[in-house]
Amino acid sequence: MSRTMTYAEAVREAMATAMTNDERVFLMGEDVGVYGGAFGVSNDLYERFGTDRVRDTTISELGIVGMGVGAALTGMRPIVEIQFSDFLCQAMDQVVNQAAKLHFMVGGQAEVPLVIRAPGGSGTGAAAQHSQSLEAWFAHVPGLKVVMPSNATDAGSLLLAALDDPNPVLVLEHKLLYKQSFEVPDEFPSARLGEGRIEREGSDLTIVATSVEVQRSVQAAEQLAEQGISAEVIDPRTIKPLDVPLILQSVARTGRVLLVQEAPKFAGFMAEVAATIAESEVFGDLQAPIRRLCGLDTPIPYSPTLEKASVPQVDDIVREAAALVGEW
Amino acid sequence: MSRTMTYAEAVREAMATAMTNDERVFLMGEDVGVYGGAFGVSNDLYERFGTDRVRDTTISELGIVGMGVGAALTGMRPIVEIQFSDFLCQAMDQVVNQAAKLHFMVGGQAEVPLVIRAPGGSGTGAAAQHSQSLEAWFAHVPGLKVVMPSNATDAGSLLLAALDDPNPVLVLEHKLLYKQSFEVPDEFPSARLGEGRIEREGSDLTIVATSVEVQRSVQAAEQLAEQGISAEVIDPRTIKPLDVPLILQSVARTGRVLLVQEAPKFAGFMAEVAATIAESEVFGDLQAPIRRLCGLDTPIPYSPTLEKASVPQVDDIVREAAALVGEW
Amino acid sequence: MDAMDAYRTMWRIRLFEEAVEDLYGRGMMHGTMHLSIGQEAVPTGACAALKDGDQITSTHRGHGHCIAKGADLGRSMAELLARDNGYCRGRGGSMHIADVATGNLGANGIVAGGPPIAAGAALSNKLRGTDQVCLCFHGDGAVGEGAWHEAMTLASMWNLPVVFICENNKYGMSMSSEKAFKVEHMSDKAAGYGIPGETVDGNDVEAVHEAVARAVARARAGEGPTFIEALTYRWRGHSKSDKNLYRTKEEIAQWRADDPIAAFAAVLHDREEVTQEQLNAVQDEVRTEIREAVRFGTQGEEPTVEAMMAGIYAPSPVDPRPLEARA
Amino acid sequence: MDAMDAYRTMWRIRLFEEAVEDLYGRGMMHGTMHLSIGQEAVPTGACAALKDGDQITSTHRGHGHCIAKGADLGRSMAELLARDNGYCRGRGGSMHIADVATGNLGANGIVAGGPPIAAGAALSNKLRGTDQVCLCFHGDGAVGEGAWHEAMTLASMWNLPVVFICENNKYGMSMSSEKAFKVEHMSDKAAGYGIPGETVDGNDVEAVHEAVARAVARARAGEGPTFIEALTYRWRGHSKSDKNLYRTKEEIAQWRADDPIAAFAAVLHDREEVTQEQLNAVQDEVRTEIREAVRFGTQGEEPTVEAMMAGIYAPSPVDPRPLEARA
Ligand SMILES: Cc1ncc(C[n+]2csc(CCOP(=O)(O)OP(=O)(O)O)c2C)c(N)n1
Ligand SMILES: Cc1ncc(C[n+]2csc(CCOP(=O)(O)OP(=O)(O)O)c2C)c(N)n1
Ligand SMILES: [Mg+2]
Ligand SMILES: [Mg+2]
Repeated sequence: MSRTMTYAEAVREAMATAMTNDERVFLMGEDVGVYGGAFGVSNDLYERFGTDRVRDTTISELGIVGMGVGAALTGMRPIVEIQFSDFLCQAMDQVVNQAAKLHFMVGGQAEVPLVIRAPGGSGTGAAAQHSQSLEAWFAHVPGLKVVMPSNATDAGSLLLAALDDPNPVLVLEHKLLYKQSFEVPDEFPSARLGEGRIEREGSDLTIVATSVEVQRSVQAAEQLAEQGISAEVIDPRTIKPLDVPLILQSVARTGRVLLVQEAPKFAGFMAEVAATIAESEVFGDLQAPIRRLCGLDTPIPYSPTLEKASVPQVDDIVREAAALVGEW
Repeated sequence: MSRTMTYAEAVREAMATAMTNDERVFLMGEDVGVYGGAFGVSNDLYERFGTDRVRDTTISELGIVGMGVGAALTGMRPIVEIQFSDFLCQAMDQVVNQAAKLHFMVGGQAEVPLVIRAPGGSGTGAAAQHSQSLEAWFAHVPGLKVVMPSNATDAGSLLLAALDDPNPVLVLEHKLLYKQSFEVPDEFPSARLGEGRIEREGSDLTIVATSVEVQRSVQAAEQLAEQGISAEVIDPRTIKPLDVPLILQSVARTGRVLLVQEAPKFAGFMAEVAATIAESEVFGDLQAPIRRLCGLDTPIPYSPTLEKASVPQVDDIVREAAALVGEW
Repeated sequence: MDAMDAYRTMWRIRLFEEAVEDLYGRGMMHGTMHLSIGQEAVPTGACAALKDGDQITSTHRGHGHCIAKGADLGRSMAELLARDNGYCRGRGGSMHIADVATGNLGANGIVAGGPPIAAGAALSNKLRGTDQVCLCFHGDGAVGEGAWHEAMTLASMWNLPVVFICENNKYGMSMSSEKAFKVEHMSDKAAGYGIPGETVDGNDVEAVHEAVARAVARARAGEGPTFIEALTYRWRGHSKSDKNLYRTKEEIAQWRADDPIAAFAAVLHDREEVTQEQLNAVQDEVRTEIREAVRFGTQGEEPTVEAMMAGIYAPSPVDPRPLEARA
Repeated sequence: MDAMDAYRTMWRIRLFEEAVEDLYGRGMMHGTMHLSIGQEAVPTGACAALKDGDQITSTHRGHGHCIAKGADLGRSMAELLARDNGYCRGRGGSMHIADVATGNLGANGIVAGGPPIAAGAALSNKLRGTDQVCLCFHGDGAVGEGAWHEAMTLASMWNLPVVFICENNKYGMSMSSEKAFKVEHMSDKAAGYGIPGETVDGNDVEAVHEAVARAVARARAGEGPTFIEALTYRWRGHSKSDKNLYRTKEEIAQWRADDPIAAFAAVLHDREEVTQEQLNAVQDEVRTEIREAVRFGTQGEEPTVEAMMAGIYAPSPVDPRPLEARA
């Protein structure tokens, strides 16, 4: 059985399920209460669970992530919502220097089961301070796990998995996906952080894509199929830990790989995927250089024309994939 | 003519030169005045230039970087010292969302000639919150330039180049280098941000290394020479912009490349270097997979034994380089 | 403060934003939108206390600050319409409008992004030995941010020429500032920083002006920062996503009845003997200006990717040389 | 507060740190070192106001907090000696000692890293419906950080069971708090958050205890946070790199004359009629304990890289499966 729901509804349902099943779970963030969250994700949760468990905070990202750390250390399972992932900049100390390292620094005496949810990405005309894709930073922080759901089912499943994990997990949602509808099974299937998924099978090249670029890649793969090119699309789902075996196995099979992300190219997450492939045993199977298709190395501009041109669109993926297969 | 000075002295001299030549330059940071800075870098500067131009601040990293932005926007050339680069976490919003993007966001109406100096790196037993190497984050931010001096001459030259640049430049110094003495020319030679240097020539493999790993790589190269292996060592000096031509030219020549950084491997800066090589025209010249030798994917531990084991040492570089040359 | 100038400025802000609202409604503008309709008296009274060369920092709700500081309406509108002839060449939009030449250091999409920058501009004024003053607009919600606290602390420690103006419109998005901050007046917070604090009726343009003028004079005289709370109200929702569930219709109606423009018109009429015709004429002239601004904006060129990519860094005096050219 | 227990605790802190200083001096300990010698009355008096299950958060200058909250001296010393039998298995060192089981949520290398965590623990106490209280130690310098402000704001808004104790030792590294913060007493800042503030003689263990006990009682009764400033002084430099250029010899001498341990010994002797022999015996017993702690530490194993790498993440209930095992 399946049903239709938006990505935002899936996140909300997963939060509701977790709060129903586990009294340690609560949600805290700016305007998550009566306002329903800047993107309506929490919506009516405060009515269902009360203002103790759905807590409106002041505009204090560092403070609220820190409070999440303190609550997690002492027996709770907080979900902290950061209104735009750009504002993680405000909270970096608590995310990186505290949450991520505490279990390690105290020699394993404590756990920090903290889930931070934050929407990233461009496409809404929100300009340079409200549109970043910052996943690469967090992937570089030992002690964190980082999740990037690309559809409603994953938004639910991965959030539940994050809440089951005793480590701090950053869930990077995508603004453009929130209102999009997806087919979703009646119950969110259980997920494992660190397992990716072959989103679409193919044999001529492997496309590894994250977040909103997954569906763009699938759409591109459909167009490529019309040109007689068979593209496999992989969604890592969690970028830390990364499902390296899944990627390598696919690349070994196809011999070509295109890496697609929305974030600027330079020192972005796909550099890690490229490097992992380049230093692996499948290096010898490559029939063409590894190719990245990423956002331009620019802050996200306001103009809709410029904004669209700044991040990979379906046509760009088609063009790059075709070139890659044509090459060598 | 040359002379001997420590890395810290070189930074100090460059600051003094800039302050003498340009009244817009001033220094601001925690304990940079009478205390002389946590690492003694500013030492007696406050006596020479007065407390107006060598300003002790409260412990407020976000505030002082923001003040640097405001001062830079209005005609000054501030140098902001962050006591340990780990505390850039506190200042991320002003570094990333303000300083880096302002010139862009206002359509070129303004410039932000702000220099931020911050020591990174491990090796002093300062543990997980005082030992990070966070360069990969900043390399990923369009609008920033990022400099990593690996010796005293560069510490001086690159700082002066940073102060001449109309863009925000982050200078990541290294704690272990501060007290180390180097041969330095009488005047700091002028440097260009974006030009790397071949630190040592060689023909069997290329080692690209940053910061403290440059000298470790040179030492390793000397040991390798005794084994009959000729290693070229490249120091990019600035990692953003990166001197891609210099690296590719070397790799095309040697056919093998080892990338060495202190930061944890996963999603670190050397992933970008690996990816750049893997997608370039020299891909076909590679005689072995690209290899990275990086810090372990762990927060830096306190124990000196563990700490040393967490980041690449000379022996590790020798071992990896030899294996790389032996391979295939 | 020239009263008729102030009156005109308030209408410029009001009608500019009504035009913006209309353009959004008709799908001709995109992105997000934070309107300050109802709050016009604050930027108008405050900026009238500045002289040329003085600076401001602004917020996400910044059209009023921008206009009051003297921004060109056409280039502002063009920016919101994402055109190359806009202040930011279409790169910034509403949340990043700046007019650096006239001392408007910019709106800011980050809550409390401005206060440290304002303190830094003030430090620069002091170091450069000018008598410039920087005026820092921020919301009540911004007081929750660490950045605000650090800016207040540093500005007070160094006695900097900066005036913090808290536009207390009772809410930071949906959070009631009364519930969030356990003080009777936001200005009570000033004492904790050892600086003067004052609360004024933010819908009374003359009261705002007087308080800010005093604070600016203090700052110019080297006596350091002041914190001013201006009580006002935003008539519209926080942004387009706002369903106004956190406040009552009655509250909104009550504040709308206290229209700062109508109130000032009454003062001008009753005290200054300005005729209704004169008042109407201002409104009509501004309406024409706004129409002209929209025309200027809609006639602007689309920005190009090439120019954008060339605009990320300011040109350096020296660039890296090609390999061949190196020693 | 049991007076003799408190007296013993103060000696434990003093002698522990003297031993640490000695070990560093002899090159047997590495890293950095922040000693709280001279400040012993604050953690001692404060922690004596807590009961089992109550929590603390500590700072970079945290040995005293740790010991006063009941940490084992041997495991603490072993940690500073970077041994596997230390509290953090040699991974954390002085700046990260924690004893989570007893409610010591940890020292913190980040100035003002603790206050938000303390507020979060207090929120957790409230949500879990316990009567636990969290005590947040921080320095005067920490008040400059935005993190402190945000923690104060949120704790006050939600009326959380947390007590902030500002150990005002007059300096944040070299920055004079008198110069930095333009208030007569740091506790004057509390009013800006709508919570009670109080300044006590931080060298008087009984005064500290009484003030903290009142604040803890308030917190336990659901009446919210309190801010307490304890005036004290660190005899040693900030850390090893300190040349003490920012303060005078006279000032140091004057404060050393106000030794909190000697003062309390006098009180015990004069008021409680404790004999000099009894007082000496405490000191001797503690000296033995410390010697034992050093022995415990030096006999610890070296930590291993394997165990370290296995200790970065807590074990997940489910791990990713090998490819073959997937559906
Ligand atoms: C650091 C940061 N956190 C959150 C937001 C989202 N946000 C934008 S405006 C706003 C409310 C601001 O309230 P206030 O300062 O009172 O200004 P007002 O909107 O009332 O003018 C919020 C939460 C942001 N832009 N930046
Ligand atoms: C965020 C941050 N900034 C700066 C430092 C460096 N630092 C460590 S302790 C200290 C002074 C702290 O002063 P205070 O809070 O008064 O505590 P005290 O050392 O006097 O006990 C500084 C600047 C740090 N550890 N963390
Ligand atoms: Mg507001
Ligand atoms: Mg202090």
